[in-house]
Amino acid sequence: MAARLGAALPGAVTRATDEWVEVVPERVQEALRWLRDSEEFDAAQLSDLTAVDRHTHFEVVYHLQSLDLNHQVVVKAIVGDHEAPALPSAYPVYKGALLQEREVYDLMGIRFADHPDLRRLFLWEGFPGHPLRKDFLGIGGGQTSGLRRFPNEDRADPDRQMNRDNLTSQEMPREAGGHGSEHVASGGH
Amino acid sequence: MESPGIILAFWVLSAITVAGCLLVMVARNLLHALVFLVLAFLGMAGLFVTLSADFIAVAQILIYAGSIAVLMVFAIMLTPLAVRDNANSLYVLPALAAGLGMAAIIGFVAVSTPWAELQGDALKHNDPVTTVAAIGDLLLGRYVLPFEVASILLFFALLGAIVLVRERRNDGDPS
Amino acid sequence: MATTSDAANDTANEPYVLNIGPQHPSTHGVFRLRVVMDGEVIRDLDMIVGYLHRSMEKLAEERTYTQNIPFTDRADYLAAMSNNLGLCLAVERLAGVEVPERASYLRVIFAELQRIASHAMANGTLVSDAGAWQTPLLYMFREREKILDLFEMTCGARLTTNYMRIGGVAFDPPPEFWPALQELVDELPARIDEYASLVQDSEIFLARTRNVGVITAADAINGSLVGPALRGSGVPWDLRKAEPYCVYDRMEFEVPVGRHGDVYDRFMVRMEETRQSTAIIKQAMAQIPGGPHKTDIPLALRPPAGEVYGRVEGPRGELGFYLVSDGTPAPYRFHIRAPSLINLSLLREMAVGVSLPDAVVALGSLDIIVGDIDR
Amino acid sequence: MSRAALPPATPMARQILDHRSLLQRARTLPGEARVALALLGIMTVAALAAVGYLVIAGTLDGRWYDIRDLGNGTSHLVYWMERQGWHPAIPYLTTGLLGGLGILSLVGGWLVIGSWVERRLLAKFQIRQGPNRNGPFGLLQPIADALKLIQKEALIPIGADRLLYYLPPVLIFIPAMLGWAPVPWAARMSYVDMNVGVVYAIAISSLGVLAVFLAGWSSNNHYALLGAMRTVAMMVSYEIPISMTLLSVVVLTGSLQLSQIVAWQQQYHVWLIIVLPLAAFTFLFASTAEINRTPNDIGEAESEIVAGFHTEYSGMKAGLFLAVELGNAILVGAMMATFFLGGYTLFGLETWIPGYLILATKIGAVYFVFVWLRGTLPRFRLDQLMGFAWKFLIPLAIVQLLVVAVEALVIEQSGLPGVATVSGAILVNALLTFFGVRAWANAIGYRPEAGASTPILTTAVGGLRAAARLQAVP
Repeated sequence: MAARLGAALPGAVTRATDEWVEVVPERVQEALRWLRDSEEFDAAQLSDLTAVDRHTHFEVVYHLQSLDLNHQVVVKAIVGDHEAPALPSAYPVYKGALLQEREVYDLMGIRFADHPDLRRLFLWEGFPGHPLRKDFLGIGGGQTSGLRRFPNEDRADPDRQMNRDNLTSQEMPREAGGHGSEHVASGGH
Repeated sequence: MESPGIILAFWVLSAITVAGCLLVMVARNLLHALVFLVLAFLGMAGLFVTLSADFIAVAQILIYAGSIAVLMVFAIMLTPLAVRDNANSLYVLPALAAGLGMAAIIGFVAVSTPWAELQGDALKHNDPVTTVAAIGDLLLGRYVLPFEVASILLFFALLGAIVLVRERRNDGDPS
Repeated sequence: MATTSDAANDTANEPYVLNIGPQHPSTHGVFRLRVVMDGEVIRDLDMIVGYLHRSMEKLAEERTYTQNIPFTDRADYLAAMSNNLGLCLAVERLAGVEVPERASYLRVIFAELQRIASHAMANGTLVSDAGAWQTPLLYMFREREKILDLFEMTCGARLTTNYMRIGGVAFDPPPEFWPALQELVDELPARIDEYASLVQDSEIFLARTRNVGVITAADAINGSLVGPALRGSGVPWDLRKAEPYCVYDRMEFEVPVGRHGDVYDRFMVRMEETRQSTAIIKQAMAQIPGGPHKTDIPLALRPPAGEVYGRVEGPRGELGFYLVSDGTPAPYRFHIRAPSLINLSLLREMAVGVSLPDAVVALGSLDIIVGDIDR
Repeated sequence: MSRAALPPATPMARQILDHRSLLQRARTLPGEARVALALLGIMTVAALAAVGYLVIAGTLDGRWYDIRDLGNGTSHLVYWMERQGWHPAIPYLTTGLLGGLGILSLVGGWLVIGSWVERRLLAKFQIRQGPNRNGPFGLLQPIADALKLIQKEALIPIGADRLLYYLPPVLIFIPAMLGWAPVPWAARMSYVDMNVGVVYAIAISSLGVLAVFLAGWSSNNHYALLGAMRTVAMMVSYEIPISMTLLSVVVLTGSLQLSQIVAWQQQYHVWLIIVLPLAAFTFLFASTAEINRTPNDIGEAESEIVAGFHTEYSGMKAGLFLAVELGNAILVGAMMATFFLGGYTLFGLETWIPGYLILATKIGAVYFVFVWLRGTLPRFRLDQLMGFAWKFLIPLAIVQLLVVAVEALVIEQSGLPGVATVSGAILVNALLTFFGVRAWANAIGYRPEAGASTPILTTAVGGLRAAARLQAVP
């Protein structure tokens, strides 16, 4: 796919893997339009548009769906400017991008040029920052705000497994039916 | 005829009517004025009842208090917001003159009419069963021509209104 | 008090702004439409969402994958089972977890029960929006109650079920569950026919929904519509057929597709889908094997670094989970592709130029869940 | 494990478990009570037999204690006062006060139980229980509601016009009361049996429009104004079919007096709903529009404009609007019963049963229809309703009026027996209703049955091309 896209739009594709193809952010609209209109890919629907904050850059991810051919095309645009990220809007190609781009703008702070109505979606105008950015409110100090390790992991039995009935030390009595109150005798571990 | 109840009713209803009319003039808000106007209409209807003119009374309520008031409501609602108060008009003097002239004519008629002749039992001899039947007979008998002319006039007014407000467009009305 | 002024005289086209919501009977939650009207006709429409925004996607980045399952309950709170399923399937694909066959069947049964319950709610509120004061809604609640009872029987919760687990389901249903389910699926077709006969031939309902809120197939695809909204426009797209997950490839069912793409078609598609779901449940009950209902996974599941876009056909359409893992127990990025939000993309096109009642019905036919919109 | 062995979890569950039906309670009555009840039953039967004898013998007719017609008692009172030589104003005022109190207590009584009736009935339609907590069967619920409403703070929205905001709840109540004046409850029992009763009824009903409009306008709320404009437009439009319809009734019966209209139905032993089915339907449908009830309640369509013109009213002011809605429903019921359902007569049974009870039963029946409609039907759109009034009801009502004019002439002046002429009229009107409605519906292109369709079932998967393939298959 990357080869086809690269042949049609020279210089647009920067990198390609088995799963996705990365395009130059400035030409993403062009690439999407080509994918939508091409007979071979027929990416008629933008099923999902989102962005990932990679600390130094943003990845804007487009999941395109061909309904007739029943296959999925994943396009990524790497936006290098972490301070004021911007790229062309997909709205002229896909009307379904209207609210998804507003959501990305609201939560990630990526501006989409020529979006007809780029306002914050969930949060109000003037909300400080963009919450889904990894450096939102300075949390994590440039590190990931995520969970490095499970909180009680070390203290517990290293073989502890989810889904086995040993998650809690004492099994809760569970109601078996709508009105019944027979307590299931806990069978130990 | 001159029972105290009727006299009392006459004075009360007259007071309501006159007070309503005065308040229409005094009220600055057009919708307040409208409410007082309806009050005056209802007082008038009451006065008709005291005169045993029940059909006229009911027609007064139906046409004036019911329809004309709603017509005025629509007129006010279709008028832009800023002129919804009872502002000073350019036509104060002409209106005053016209009002005075009207009052003079009514006064003249009231004074010059020989009321005494109608006060006796003149109406009682051919006392109709209902005033409705009498009015109906007169409208479709003696006064049928004016009645028809009036209805044709109203019909054309209706047509004119439809023609005036009809939007010029080709696509059909979605129904 | 302002008196006559020249500028104010030009108020014939004064915009008449109506705020529908956040508290309004037909917005099904805290959802707000700011509507500019000209008489009864809508000239402009802007939607204001976010009253229920909980920033789930951010919160999810600090919790393990299993801990995130309850979040999905709260996203689309009328289709918790489907949401659980979507996340679990995505994580299983990301981490390569095998699911026992019995669990897959149980997942199908519960997802389809959830679809019936959700469609009953959607159609009931749609008819309520069209003005039938709650009667169809309460009729449709009758079987929804029984479905929720089944949920309660199985996992103790009715709405926020938190039932699916990565690698299976939390509990095997109790023995009383199966006769109750059998009773339900036996009477469901007759009940659905009863609901349908209540409204589908009603002249008033037809007058209110036929040729209202029409979306063409091309617009629906381009506008990223999914689920009954897409199928109502005539596009036969159902992920259960297109990329069968769980054991849907072993089920025989048909996909209902509308003819005109209006509100009525969306209503009828949902109605027909409940019938098909009943058929699926019957087949799953007949085919379900014994065995374990879950596999063990590490408490702190650490999927390999990578990303996955897992999706299921929820009651409202394609429900996607875009997960990016960096090898830690918590997702690096957790994105929910919410069908309710994205189905609203075309609302403005549907509503501008029609009268207010039509817009309300069109909104009702999209079946929005505010928790799903705002997340 | 059996259910009964467990204690009920909640007070509600306990009450449901402890509930015993009336029959079960009757079985456990002590012997003395049974004997007393049996005696009471025998005495009732004996009393009824005695009354029956009096009625057959005719000794009861016109006595002051003849409660089949409360007019008897009142007129005896008036005669008595006149014999005392009192001032003529006193009997006048006394009867006026008595009648007014009667109407007030009737409407008031209905307001007390009406909302209970509506809510319970709706609950039954909606397979749920309805109010059943306050008092027996929840009968005290309306009183609790009223107390709650009265206690509420009187809120007034910012920017509301205070005078016009306080006026409408009162203003709308007046026509709902005045409308009862010409209704005949029995042969001699109507408050004012005026000879312009029909015109009076129409005139009074047109007064409510202004109150509705003022309520919507003065609230300073966009929903309220929208609701008011909708309601006013609809009321003004639907007054025309109502008037046309009643004109048909008037032409046929030859009187504007409500008691005469009832007398005509009594004379020919036929209800006007059978003679004029189209007019009856038009009246019922247009009345639902006039009093804002489903399927024509677009003025307060809760899914669109919350509560319409009374969105901003709270407390007892909102309560008055709701009360007027109930009161108007039974007023329309009374009009419907009088014009089309034979009023206080029931094919001779009015000699045995008090006429006002018959009328009340008929009012209840019409009210039941209103509740039934509310529990069943969706709501029309404003333009559909307007189109229905102007394009459908009014032309058909005019045609009906012309036909009825001819029929009335034939019935009055042909000299043929009434059975023949009225039967002929029934036949002609039935045919007119059936074929006229169909022909006119075809003429204006109304074909609802063409709209229903079922979805296409497919196992295919695809996008636009698959959709085109599916639609191509018929």
